[in-house]
Amino acid sequence: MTEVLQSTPDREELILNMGPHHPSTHGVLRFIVHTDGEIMRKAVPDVGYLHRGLEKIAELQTYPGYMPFTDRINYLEVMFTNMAYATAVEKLLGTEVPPRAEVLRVLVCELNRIASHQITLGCITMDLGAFTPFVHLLRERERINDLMEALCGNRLTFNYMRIGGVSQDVPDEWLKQLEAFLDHFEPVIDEFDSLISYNEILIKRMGEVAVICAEDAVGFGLVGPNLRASGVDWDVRRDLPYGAYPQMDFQVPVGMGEKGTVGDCFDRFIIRVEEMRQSCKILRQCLANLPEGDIKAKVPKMPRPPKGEVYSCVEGARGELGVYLISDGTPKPYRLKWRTGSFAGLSIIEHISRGLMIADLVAVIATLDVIAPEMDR
Amino acid sequence: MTPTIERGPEGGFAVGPIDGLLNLARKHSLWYLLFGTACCAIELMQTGGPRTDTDRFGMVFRSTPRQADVLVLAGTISYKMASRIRLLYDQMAEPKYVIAMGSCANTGGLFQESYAVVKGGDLFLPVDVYIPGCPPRPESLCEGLMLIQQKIEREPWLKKAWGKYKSDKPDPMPTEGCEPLR
Amino acid sequence: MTTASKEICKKLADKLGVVLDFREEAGDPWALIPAERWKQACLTARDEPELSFNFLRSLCGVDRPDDGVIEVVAHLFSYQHRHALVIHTNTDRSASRLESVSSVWPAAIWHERETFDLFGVDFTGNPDLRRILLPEDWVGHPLLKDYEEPDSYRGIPTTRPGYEKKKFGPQLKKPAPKKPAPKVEKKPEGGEAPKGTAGSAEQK
Amino acid sequence: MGSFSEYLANIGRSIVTLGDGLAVTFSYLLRKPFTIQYPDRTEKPVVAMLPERSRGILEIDINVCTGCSICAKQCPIDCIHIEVVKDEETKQRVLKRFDIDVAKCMFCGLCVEACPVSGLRHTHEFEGSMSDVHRLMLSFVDKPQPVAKPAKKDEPAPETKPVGSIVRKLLADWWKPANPTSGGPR
Repeated sequence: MTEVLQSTPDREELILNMGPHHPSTHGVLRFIVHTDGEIMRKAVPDVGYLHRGLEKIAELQTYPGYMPFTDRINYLEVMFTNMAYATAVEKLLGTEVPPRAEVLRVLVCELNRIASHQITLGCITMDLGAFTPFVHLLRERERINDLMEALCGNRLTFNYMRIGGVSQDVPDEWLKQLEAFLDHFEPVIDEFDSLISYNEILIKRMGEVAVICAEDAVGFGLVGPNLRASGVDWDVRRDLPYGAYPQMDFQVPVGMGEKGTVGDCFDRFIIRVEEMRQSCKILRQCLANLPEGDIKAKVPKMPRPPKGEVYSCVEGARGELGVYLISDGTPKPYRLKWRTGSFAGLSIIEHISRGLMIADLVAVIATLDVIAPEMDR
Repeated sequence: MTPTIERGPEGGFAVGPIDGLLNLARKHSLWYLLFGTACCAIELMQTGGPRTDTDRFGMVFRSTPRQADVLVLAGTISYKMASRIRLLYDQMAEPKYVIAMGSCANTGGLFQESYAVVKGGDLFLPVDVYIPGCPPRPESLCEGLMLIQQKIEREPWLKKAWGKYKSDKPDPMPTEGCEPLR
Repeated sequence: MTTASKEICKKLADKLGVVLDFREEAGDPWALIPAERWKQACLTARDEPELSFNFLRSLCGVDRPDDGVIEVVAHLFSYQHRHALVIHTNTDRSASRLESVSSVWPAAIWHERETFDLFGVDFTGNPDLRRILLPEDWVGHPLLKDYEEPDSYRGIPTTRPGYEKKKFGPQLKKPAPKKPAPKVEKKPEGGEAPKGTAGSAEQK
Repeated sequence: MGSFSEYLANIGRSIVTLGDGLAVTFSYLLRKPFTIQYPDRTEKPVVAMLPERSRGILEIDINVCTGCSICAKQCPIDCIHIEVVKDEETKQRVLKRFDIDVAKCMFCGLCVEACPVSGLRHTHEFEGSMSDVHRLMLSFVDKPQPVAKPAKKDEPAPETKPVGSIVRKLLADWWKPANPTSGGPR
């Protein structure tokens, strides 16, 4: 908002400010765009507008007391941040999580993944000018919010997981409600496909735009759907299995270059649609084999993990979500670092924005699925 | 709304009913700025979504501050963002209202110990309505917006603009004489 | 995990020609790399076919005021061999400086910027070393254990009236005497990167 | 010529796919509406429609509270303020203050899990918008009263007030114009 227009006559370059309040940027996020006419020379991201010092707060909180704060690392994938933190502490403590809790964790994670992708897909279409699909997806997301509220008590900041398990068992009626939701939602994905996914205008906006090759994707540390769209077949759930994922049967969609080149915006879009289908598949498996038993292992009220450090990662909706935790034997963490997908995802924008049209920048931001709190923490 | 006759410079003016009419119009076209900083932004989107359809009250989101009446402080405000929010607020046209949505905008909420978070939106903006919740439900935000409507309803701003309003009395609070929703 | 890491570490040490300090505590084991061999070790880790760590998971700092060092920790991962390695290095706390690995992995540019922002580690060779998360005129590096918050920032009080606030840093560490010494030395270093304005100097 | 036919084909595909999308949109004209007509045009109040575990504004039944302060210790952000003093005459512990700062609370539920007598609980209430942030500091103790004794094993648990009634009354009190603290400049 400040230095809005600024032209340098000798180079015929216009510096254009975009954000931090801009309806198309995801959360508060600013770009300084160097343009030559309609073409961008480069777009330099400026982040930190939502830096909240969550890593410092971890050093002031006890291990269980930090759990609600993990909800706010990324409000769209709360279950994953909960789980990444819980598994990190469990690894240090050497706690075994009961099988029922493991399956419940997978269940809520996949439900959360669907909710997160709904917002992402809705934002992509909204950024490209189609508002209606966004409203459709908000409507479906409302159903997931209801399910989550019935299970954990809150619509967005669930605070569901605990060190050693989960906080509450599923209510009796809940599994039936979930099944009803799945029966309802699977056709909705197909409906979404015919609503917008294969719309020619959307394809023209996204196909062949901002191609990220596999080498760049790995070098810049892209993870999750963004990495897979570039043709790297890698999924933490399948390749470094954790929790109850080894028991699950699912495919990992990889970018095919369906409407252009492998690694373009359309690949990043369509992979997320496919991942929602796979999540539904995993949810059905969870429903079919939910074991009986405890939901929480015995963990002391004020755990003091032994001296040491651990890196624990889960596959979040935006890819590998890692927690690096150092313990010094006291009830408070010595240092906690979050490794998130959006931070790496945004760092590539300066590199790939060269030569793109200004209007394509929103498509790039939207399909890379960057979320402000995850970058800034 | 009791009709009142005010003396203008040239003669009589029935300002009271006009005020009422204008307020009625303003009340039912409450446009809020589509602007969220953190978690509450998702609930702000859901509020505009199909479940709690705020379009029913004439509340539509606008993308530019120049067209907006209400600024919803949806989420945590960092120091880096605070000056930008102030700028957005300054760009809005009078009369304008501010809603602090959620604990972070109310008091800083759970980020009391953070070095980078402003402890409450009212430290740098005049806030009209505070909504508790972390994040508040869409219905909660709806209630907050309706409180702003109630506040608009009894605002003598035309009289004030005419210079005839006795300003020794403070502006009526939104809760004064209002009815609870339920 | 442990044996695999030990072998990887041994391979890396052979290529570098130094003996690495390999530590095993609870959780993940890690190797300590001398600061002057940092970039060389990273290059070797990436290019050696047996190692081929092509993915920099994260790079971050850890403040150890008791030892007088700021550790820089890198988590490496290889998609080909599916193995991981954690390497640490120590930099002097009073004048922390380290060679940048941004030419090894482009992802390191932003990770190093973040470490610079929060810890004040100066990465020589990073093409774009400036504050990333905090405003340009911020004073100090908040993730240092002895960071003390000013009373106000740009006229906004940092504590809400009527609310008490837990103090940062000094309360965290039990032994008190160690802090003043590095902090005084730290100040000019932290002050040079953000242009120390008159207003921010007053707050300090 | 090839490029021209491609151009026309593009337009054709756009129209067809747009038609597909619009067909989906129009089909929603015939489906059941999804909107809940908050606040008044619902079959029952929205508060009653919320699921059992929904975490709304906190409340404490002080007739049950033993003044053990576990909840205040559990709270990661110290938004519960309890003051218990010992009465010199009756040798009883007296609950002087039980305030919950709803403006700061993050609704995580850790305190409710910790409460040994289930006196502290999340209600379903969510309508607490205020024009003054200080009013969101809810005080549950009007005048000091002795703390409850924890129930013995064979005794029945003491009766608690219905969930939500306390906080609803407390919030409604603020709306009364007679309240001396209401109104006034911001």
